[in-house]
Amino acid sequence: MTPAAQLLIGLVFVPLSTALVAVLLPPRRRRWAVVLGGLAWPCLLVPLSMAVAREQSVVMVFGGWAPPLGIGWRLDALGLVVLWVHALAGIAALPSAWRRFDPDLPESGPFWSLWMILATGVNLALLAADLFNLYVALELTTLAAVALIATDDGIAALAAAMRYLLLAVLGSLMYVLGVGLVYAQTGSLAMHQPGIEALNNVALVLMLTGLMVKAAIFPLHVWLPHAYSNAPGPVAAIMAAVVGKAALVAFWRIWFETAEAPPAQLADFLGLIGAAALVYGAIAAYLQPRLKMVIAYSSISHFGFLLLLLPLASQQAFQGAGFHLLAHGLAKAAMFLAAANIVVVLGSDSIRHLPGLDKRMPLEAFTLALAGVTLIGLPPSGGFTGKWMLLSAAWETGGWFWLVLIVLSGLMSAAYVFRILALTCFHPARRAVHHLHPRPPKITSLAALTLALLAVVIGLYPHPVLDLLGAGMPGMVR
Amino acid sequence: MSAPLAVDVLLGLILVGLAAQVAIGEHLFRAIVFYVAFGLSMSVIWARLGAPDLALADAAIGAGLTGALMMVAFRRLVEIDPKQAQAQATRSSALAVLIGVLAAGMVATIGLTALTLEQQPGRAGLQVMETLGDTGLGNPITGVLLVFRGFDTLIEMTVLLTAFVGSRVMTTRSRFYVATIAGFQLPLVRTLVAVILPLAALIAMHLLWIGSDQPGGAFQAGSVLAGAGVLLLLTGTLLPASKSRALVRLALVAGVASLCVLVLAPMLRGQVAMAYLGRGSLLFAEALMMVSIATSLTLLFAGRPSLKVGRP
Amino acid sequence: MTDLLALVFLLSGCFFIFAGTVGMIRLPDVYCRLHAMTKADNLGLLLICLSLSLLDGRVRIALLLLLIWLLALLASTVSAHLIARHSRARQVNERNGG
Amino acid sequence: MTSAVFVLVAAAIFGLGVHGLLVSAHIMRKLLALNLMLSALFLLLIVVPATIDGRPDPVPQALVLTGIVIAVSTTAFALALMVRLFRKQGHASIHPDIDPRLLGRKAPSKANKTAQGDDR
Amino acid sequence: MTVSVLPWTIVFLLLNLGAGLWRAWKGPTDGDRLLTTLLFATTSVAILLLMSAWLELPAIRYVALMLVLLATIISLAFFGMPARASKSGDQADD
Repeated sequence: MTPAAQLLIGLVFVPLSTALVAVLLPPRRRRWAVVLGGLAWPCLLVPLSMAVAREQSVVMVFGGWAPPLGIGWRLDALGLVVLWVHALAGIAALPSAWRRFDPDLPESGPFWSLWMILATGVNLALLAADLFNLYVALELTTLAAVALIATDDGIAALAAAMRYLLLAVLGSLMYVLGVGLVYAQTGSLAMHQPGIEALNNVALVLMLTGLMVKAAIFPLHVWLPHAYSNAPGPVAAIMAAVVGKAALVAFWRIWFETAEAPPAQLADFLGLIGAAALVYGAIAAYLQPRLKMVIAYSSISHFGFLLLLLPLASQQAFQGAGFHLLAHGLAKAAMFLAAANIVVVLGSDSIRHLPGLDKRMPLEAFTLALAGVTLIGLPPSGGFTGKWMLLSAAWETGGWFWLVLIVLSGLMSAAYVFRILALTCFHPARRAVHHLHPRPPKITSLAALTLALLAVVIGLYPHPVLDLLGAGMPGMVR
Repeated sequence: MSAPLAVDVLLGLILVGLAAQVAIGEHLFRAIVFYVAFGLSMSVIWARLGAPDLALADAAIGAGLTGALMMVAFRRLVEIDPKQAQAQATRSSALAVLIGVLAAGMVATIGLTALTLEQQPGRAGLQVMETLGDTGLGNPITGVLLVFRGFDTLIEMTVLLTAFVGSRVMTTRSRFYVATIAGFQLPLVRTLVAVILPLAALIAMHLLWIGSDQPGGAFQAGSVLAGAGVLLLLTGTLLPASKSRALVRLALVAGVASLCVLVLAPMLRGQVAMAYLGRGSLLFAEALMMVSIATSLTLLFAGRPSLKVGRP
Repeated sequence: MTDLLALVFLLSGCFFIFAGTVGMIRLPDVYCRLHAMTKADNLGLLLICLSLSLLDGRVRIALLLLLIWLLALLASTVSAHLIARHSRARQVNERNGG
Repeated sequence: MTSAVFVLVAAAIFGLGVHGLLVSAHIMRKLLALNLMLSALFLLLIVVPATIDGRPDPVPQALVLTGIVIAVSTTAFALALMVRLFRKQGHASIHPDIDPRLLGRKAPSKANKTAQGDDR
Repeated sequence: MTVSVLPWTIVFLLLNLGAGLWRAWKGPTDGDRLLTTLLFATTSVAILLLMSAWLELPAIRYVALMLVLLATIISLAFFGMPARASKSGDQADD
């Protein structure tokens, strides 16, 4: 077993054992354990990044039982990128969570263990190279996420959690049905199945549909806006950064790795779904009366955008999409953390209360602006780099339709972002809010700001990440 | 018509009839009762298909625990607000029927087509049967669950723990709730408890012990114990308690922790993670898993972090 | 000879279970139905257990089957008792306009 | 033959589950329907792959066993969530803004009625 | 000889179950429906025992044992129901 493979084990087992320790500890001590665990596992990413840069992927097999008998794990550049988003968003959410989940509150006891369980599930979902292992990982993630949403005891949050749970179970049902078909056909559950010409399209569609529910891709997105916008701030930040993305990465993997040569019509169809999601999400985001709802619908729009990778399917497009994943994850987490502070101070996130925010909460306003720049994809932000690469991929393959869509996505994002910014900074009313709650500690604002800054800075220095992603997706043809 | 076919068709018809009542029957309470019968029939079907491991698990979980969980949850709703608990806003429409029929048709087509697929010679199931001899185990399912795909089982145990921890988010805010029937005074019920408790323990131990070679194992044993725990709660022999205890928390995490040990211990000896350590290690892990499964399911039923002995 | 005896037990067991089912369908109210079903079914189960132990021939199995039967007896006794009590409580409740 | 019969049975149960899920607004009923669909799925997973020595393939059996435990965990959790939602919201539908009159009642109430006394 | 009759006795018992299903569907009280689960439990136990002899799978006996062991759970859970609630819109006949 190579040292890098041992580090892979750590990615799952550090958060998992932290969760176990948190369950064992009395409620008052739990958050200390979680802070330690939450800071510890990201450290493993540094050597792992070097290993992935060197060898393109890190592989391990449990118990030495090679697939199809046993379970394998594989970390590649794409998984690594999302792991970094997860790590950074998790660390940035720590101060906010520390403040929000005070040990005196009844929901704090379970919260800290659930958070680490969520981290375990997400990390595992990014590593799993086995279809059923991916299912259990996603199931763990979902269950923890639903419980985390429910830590906000409001009717809206509980109803959103319930809806999420029901839909997610339905999604995993479809997914497992597809997996069962794959097993019946190939006798193997490994995600990468060399030698299988074309996976049965029915199985492929079933698995992808299941994952679309979990990744909240347009017609199956209904759980997401209410879930994200009603969850407590730090929970929304972590979920927006990685939970959907883990499912999306699984979606890409199954598309490019499991189904080696998926039919082109299906690729175009999924691209069209992505286009619809992109437009719908952006329009809906523009119409929302609440800041967190705007951010949540923006996620739907961006997930649609990321689906455009399927019809483009070139190495450059893959680099662009992977990079966009990184920038978008960081920006979203930053926005939700800033929104969490705004809710604390103003008592609501209704956009009617935003005018004058730049005076009262300059750091938050700045964070929203910076993250907004990334969402729109203005240079020099990280969002620009990602979109630009997808754009040039579309240009090279001559996909005019996709090219127009990518430009459109930038414009539409600009519409809803500028709506928020204009209200915040330039609205004439700038009325005073009647009572302001005490400000949360400054470190929570700074954490959000750092994430937003990072999302911009990676746009200035994109090469390390792009080189990492340069190998493309295994099985990616054309 | 041959006898086996007649058995299959009849079993299938009964199962579908029950499912119809569960899904579209008029009253919610009845649907729950029918769901219990559905679970029972499901367990008979597993036996018919030659999968006693699944039959054992479904006999305890499908027929006993899930039904009891549903019934008690429904009872809580009724206690909060009897009218609303049963109010049903059903929007039966031709469209829904159509979608249901389409879904059934789709599954039937997929399944029947898949039946005609030719089987790959190197598929995992065959490899399991070939390799099982190396592990010294006799039950291939235990082999898959704990040796070949043991990591799935670890995550599955974590899911169970998550369900408990997650439900604490809700139950920690609600008032104290007694799930008992306060029927402990009835002599008959007391006899029942006195008979069933030792027997359940005995059967659980037996299933655990033979699990490596014959149908049985930690899940089946744990669910029998959980069933016994639910029974004790229902009769008031055990009562839910609000104060979390360290021992109970230890029992909750023991299963996941023991599987973690199974994964990590070989690494200390320089082997690959989850290298097979022999039957003894499996029995150790399974015993702890049984404890965890029983504890989590019983506590999920109780809706409280701990239990105490009820006064007769 | 044993085989024939087993067959007789088996068929009579089936008959008693059938009788229980008929009672369950035909009898007028829940108490009668309870009575008919629990009595006849358990007798039927006993006969089936007897038949199967004869077929198998091992004492260990016979004891296991006996245990199963005793437990079934206990379960149906308790269940019938509880159902009857609950039904009565419900009736009383209704009569009092509850 | 056995497999074909049970594939059809699973399909019928799946369809019934889908219908129940669509038609009813009550969360409990939706959970029941989902559990039915899960059972149908498990049945399919077992009967579709070919048997080995007359017994079902051990790998799907292990998967189904995992699935059963995950299903009961999820159900138990969902029921706790449902009870909490019901207490806060006053009705057991996932549409928070549903008109309570549709459910045959004037307004959501939080009346806490304790168990009716039996003749015990 | 007896062994060859086993599957047919299972068929017969399954038919009985079907008839019981009719009672459960008909009701009229929830007590009747619970009674049906009891019928299901007893008959299932008989069927399982017969199956273990028919299919020569001794492990199925333990399934039967487990069923009878836990059969009372549902009745106990039902008994805890408030007597009023379990009406659930029956047309009372008794």
